[in-house]
Amino acid sequence: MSELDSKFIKHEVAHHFESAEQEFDTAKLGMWTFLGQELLFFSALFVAYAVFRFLYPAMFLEAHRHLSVNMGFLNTIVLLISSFTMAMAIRSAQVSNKKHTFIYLLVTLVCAGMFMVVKYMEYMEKFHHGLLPGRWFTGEGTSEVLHIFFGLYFCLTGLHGIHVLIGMGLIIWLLIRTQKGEFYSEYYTPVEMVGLYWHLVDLVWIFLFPLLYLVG
Amino acid sequence: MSEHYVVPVKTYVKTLLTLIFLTFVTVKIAEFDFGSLNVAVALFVAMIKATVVALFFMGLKWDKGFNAVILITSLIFMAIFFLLTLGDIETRAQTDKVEAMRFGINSPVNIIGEGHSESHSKKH
Amino acid sequence: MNQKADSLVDKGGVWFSEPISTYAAQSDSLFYFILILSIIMFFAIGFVMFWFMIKYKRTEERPEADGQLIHSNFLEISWTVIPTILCLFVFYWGYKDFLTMSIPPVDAMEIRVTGQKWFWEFETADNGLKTTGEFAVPVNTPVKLIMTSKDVIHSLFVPNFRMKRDVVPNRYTRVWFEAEKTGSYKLFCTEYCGDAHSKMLATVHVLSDEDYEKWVDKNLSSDSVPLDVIGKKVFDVKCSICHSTDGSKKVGPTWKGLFGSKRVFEDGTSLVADDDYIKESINEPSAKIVSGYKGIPMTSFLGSVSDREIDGLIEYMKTLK
Amino acid sequence: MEHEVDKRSFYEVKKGFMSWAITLDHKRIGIMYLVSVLIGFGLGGLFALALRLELITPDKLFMADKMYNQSFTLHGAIMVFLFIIPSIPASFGNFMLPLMLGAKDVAFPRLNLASFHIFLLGAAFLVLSIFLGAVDTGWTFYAPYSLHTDTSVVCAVFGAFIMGFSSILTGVNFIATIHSLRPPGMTWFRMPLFVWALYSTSILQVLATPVLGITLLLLMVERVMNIGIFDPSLGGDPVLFEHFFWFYSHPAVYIMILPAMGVMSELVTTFCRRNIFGYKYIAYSSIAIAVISFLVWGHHLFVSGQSDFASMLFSLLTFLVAIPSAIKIFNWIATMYKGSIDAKSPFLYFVAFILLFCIGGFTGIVLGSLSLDVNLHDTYFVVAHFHYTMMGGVLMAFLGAVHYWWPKMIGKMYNELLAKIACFLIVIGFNVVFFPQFLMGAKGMPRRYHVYDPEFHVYHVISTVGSWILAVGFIMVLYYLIQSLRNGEKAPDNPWGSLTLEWKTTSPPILENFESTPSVTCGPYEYKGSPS
Ligand code: HEA
Ligand code: HEA
Ligand code: HEC
Ligand code: CUA
Ligand SMILES: [Cu+2]
Repeated sequence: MSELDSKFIKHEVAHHFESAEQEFDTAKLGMWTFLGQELLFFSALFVAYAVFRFLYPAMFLEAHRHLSVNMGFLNTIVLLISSFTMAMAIRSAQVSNKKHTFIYLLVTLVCAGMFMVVKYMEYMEKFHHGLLPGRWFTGEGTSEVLHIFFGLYFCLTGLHGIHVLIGMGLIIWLLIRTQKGEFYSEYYTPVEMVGLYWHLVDLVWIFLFPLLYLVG
Repeated sequence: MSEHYVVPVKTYVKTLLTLIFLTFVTVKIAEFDFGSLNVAVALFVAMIKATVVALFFMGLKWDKGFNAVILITSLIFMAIFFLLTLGDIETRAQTDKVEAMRFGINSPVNIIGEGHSESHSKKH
Repeated sequence: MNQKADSLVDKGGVWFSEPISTYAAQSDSLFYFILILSIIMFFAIGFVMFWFMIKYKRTEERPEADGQLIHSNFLEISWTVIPTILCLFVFYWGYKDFLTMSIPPVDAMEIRVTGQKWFWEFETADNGLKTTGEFAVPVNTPVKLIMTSKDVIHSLFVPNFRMKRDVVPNRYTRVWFEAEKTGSYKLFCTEYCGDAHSKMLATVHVLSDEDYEKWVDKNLSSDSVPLDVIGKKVFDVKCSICHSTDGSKKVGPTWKGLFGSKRVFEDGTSLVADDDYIKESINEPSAKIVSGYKGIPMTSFLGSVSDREIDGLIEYMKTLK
Repeated sequence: MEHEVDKRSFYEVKKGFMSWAITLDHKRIGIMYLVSVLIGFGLGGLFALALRLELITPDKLFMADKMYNQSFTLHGAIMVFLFIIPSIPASFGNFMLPLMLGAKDVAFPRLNLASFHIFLLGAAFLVLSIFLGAVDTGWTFYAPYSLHTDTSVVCAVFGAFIMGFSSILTGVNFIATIHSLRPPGMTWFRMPLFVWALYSTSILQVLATPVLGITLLLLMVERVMNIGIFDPSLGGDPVLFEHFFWFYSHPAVYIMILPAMGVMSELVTTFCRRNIFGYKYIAYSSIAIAVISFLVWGHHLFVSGQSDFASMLFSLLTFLVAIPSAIKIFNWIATMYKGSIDAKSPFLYFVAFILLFCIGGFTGIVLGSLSLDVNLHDTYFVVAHFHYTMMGGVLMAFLGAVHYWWPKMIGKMYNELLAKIACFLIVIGFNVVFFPQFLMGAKGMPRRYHVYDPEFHVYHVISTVGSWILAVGFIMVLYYLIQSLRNGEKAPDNPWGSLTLEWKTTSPPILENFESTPSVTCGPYEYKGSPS
């Protein structure tokens, strides 16, 4: 520990916890509970998706052809990689490797940025074809209710995109704290928490990709 | 704190490769037409991927059991939400659908083939 | 046929209005069954509770409990199982009656119902008779209502028939009834639908077969009526909720002095109200929105007010100087 | 404990506005919640008085149609979102949970403060919407009406959306606290039943509230951008909105009642000096209610155009949720057996709860029966049902909790005689307001009616008069509580002789809650003579 002391800022356990272990487990439990909440948050949109799919199957078939599988695929891969680097960042913090923690977090951030850029390009493409959300929709199709698919598409990917943005904010916060040397083998709770959050964002995308882009 | 299990890098790499592989699989599979099973197949692959992420990246495999319980509980309630809502939608009076054709939906979609400007219904 | 509707309060018991439809009395009996059970249980619980409060009152001599019974499997099981059985029984009964209420007999007479802010329109399928705010059915005949809404959700409720169903835009919902007694019955809108929700009322006339024939004849032959009378009639049932004829402002502008006057619109333009403008205001109300009425556009009456009725309305407006 | 424990009460340790606004102490946060929900109740109550006054005549008295509609909407929305949902869990839960467990604080004190601030922010939006053209959609915000009305739906809905997060975060916090912060010896089955109730409430808050969040979000998006999910004129399905809304709002009624039931368990044991009858049954039935409550939302949709099959399923499940409530009621009554019963004012609220909640519950059974709900849906019968459960149930428990824990939280006693009189007034006034509503509802008086058929006049007049009795009752409560605040007699540490841990510290508690972490060796209610 003495060798670590010089490099890292020692973490103080909050007064209402007995030990760092208890503090860590509690935080993790809380985070998982929060993730449970996130799942139900997204679930209503998925239910809406299922309902309209059931009501208008032909429209869904038509609509998903407007989406670019390549871009979706690219984004899936980018997110998977970012999940991997995130896991590696946590691992590096666990073994008190400050430099690696920082690099892996940075790569994760870059991946997230890439994801958003691709998303931006996709959105622009949609806008170009008049496939805007709701009110501004001027797309062409054979189904009367085509706009509903895009309504759902923008809600689902939009909400997911907002989660990615929040995640990017959190990662930047982690980067700063890593730089200060706050995370080491005895204390890396925030990295672990953001990691869990980040994987959840990935998880949601794992479902979005086939549902929106692949099956119609 | 030091007793936390440090996952070997190899495990993470393998996980990533599996996930990328499964992504390919799901794209390829989507090219075949299984009829009504399309969604089921896609969801099945997605489910495997999700399990892999949860177990390895999120570390549930090595974690306190209760965290998995939380996850499963949320999934169960999601399932309830799906099943009961769809239980209504799918069993509504069958007549609805036929009769619904009679309503002029005030849609912003340009119907291809009917000439563009006329069919462009009024903006709300 | 302007007879007064039957009272809901004076007739029938303490709880419900007089049951008129075939399934009404049957469904009430379930209520009375639950009511009796509830009263028994309520007083049993209340009695035991007060009895304990008196018997085991804390006193100087008796500051602590006499005994600490904390467990009895027998009790736990009995007060789990007995309510469960009762509940399942009640569920089954309610479900059975509900099926009767929701599945119309195949030979039922059809009436199409349209709900719109804030009035009801009825059209009898057999003879094309269209009425607003009231409709008639022959007694002892099953009648099926096929309902839809033009704007928001409404709900059609006739207490005497124990009949209610939401009227949903872009969908058809249906209910049926068979009235067993002639008379006029109140119909309410019970799904909140905006400002005049509480005024969205109608009357159901249950008539003997001859009276029904007469009613149909009388209402079908409205062609010979003068235009402004038709206009007044339409106004009373469809427009008077939002428009006044005395100059006061309701949801929409008053009609007093409207015809021929200069109208100013939200977008700054203006014109003089002529026949074409009135027609457009009825069929495409949001085309020109009168200054000061942004955000509460009138719902379109396209298709629900015939051309002849529009002529009538215009003639009627001309009389409102 | 190495460090010196500060023996002053948590009020005295720090003073001034900032010491409250940014405090991390769960007790102060609890008190702040208490004050906020009381203001919420007062506001909602004023709307109630106004709308009751308007209904004293069958025609318009002093409100226009729209204004009446705005009044009941705001009454409902404020009572639900500002008062009843946060009432017991956020105020008493926050204050008591760590004390009852023997912990120093909740698991995440900063998150706790954040939830309070989020709550205030949401409340601010809701209140702001009153001035921007108050909503007139009913507290249920049903589409498509809410999509087209010109009132400030977006602002109000946004407020409710934000408050949802406050509720979720409180739930997360409580779950983590109960799991991790129990001191040695405090096993699951040694926890007070109030804690069990909070635990099951938290499950509901965490799993149901997000769906409200997304529903309201979709409503806003639909309103601003017309994406066509709920709007029928664009091909959407308005009944889907109802599904979404009730998926949250039915569990929400149990978010309200479960903590209330928890309070009941505390009251009955304390004032009967009795160990609880059927501890495990009560504890598990809380969890059972929480779980089953997710399965019954469709009973609000029996006549909405939901399929008959779904209605059947939901009706069946609705009946199942009554069973755990029954178990609780019977166990409490059995707890009184051979007790040493002291009918102090908190206990009077216990009695009121049992009686009124039974009526509310039995009428719930009536409404859950498919064929009867067809007739009774959206009539005053439903209004009476939910006031009997929410007011007769939750509010009575809330008042019981206020009177029970007042000495602990404030450190002063209140005037017991006035408290008893007020309790009687409230119970009587309550029944005068709401019992006639059962009768007129069954006769066919629809709810949300501004002008009504003169036939129903008598019932409405009685109901309105009752609301004045209620108002007098509440003003009395307000009066003697303020009086107690200013010059009440100092409260002893344990005025009721209760055994749960919160009474083992000083009144009001010290900043660190306990001078040393209490060790727990037996169940929470082992009064004299308990079998060990
Ligand atoms: C705290 C709030 C609360 C609680 C606890 C309840 C409890 C119950 N509610 Fe209620 N309800 C509301 C608040 C609440 N409700 C609100 C706010 C609305 C309307 C919202 C709106 O539309 O604006 C509503 C509406 C509502 C409806 C829809 C009515 C309609 O709009 O058509 C239904 C229908 O099934 C219903 C049923 C029930 C049932 C079965 C219970 C059960 O949980 C009751 C269980 C309790 C008991 C049964 C009593 C105790 C038991 C015994 C003493 C044992 C013996 C009992 C038997 C053998 C049965 N409620
Ligand atoms: C917790 C929930 C709760 C509570 C406690 C109450 C309390 C009351 N409610 Fe209501 N109510 C609802 C929840 C609640 N309500 C809901 C959800 C609806 C449905 C809305 C909708 O349809 O959308 C409704 C609807 C509703 C209606 C139906 C309206 C309609 O359908 O047209 C009526 C009518 O009588 C009514 C009356 C009352 C009365 C008289 C009280 C009384 O008990 C009120 C007593 C309170 C007081 C008398 C205030 C006393 C306080 C002071 C005087 C202090 C004042 C000052 C400050 C500190 C600021 N309520
Ligand atoms: C839902 C309430 C409502 C009903 C019912 C209603 N109107 Fe209107 N009406 C309005 C409102 C609001 C306006 C003003 C906004 C606008 O011009 O669209 C208006 C405007 C008008 C105007 C233009 C008035 C002017 O000042 O220039 C005419 C004409 C009119 N309505 C006719 C009718 C007729 C005929 C009916 C019945 C068949 C009817 N309205 C029913 C709400 C209503
Ligand atoms: Cu139409 Cu209420
Ligand atoms: Cu409910």
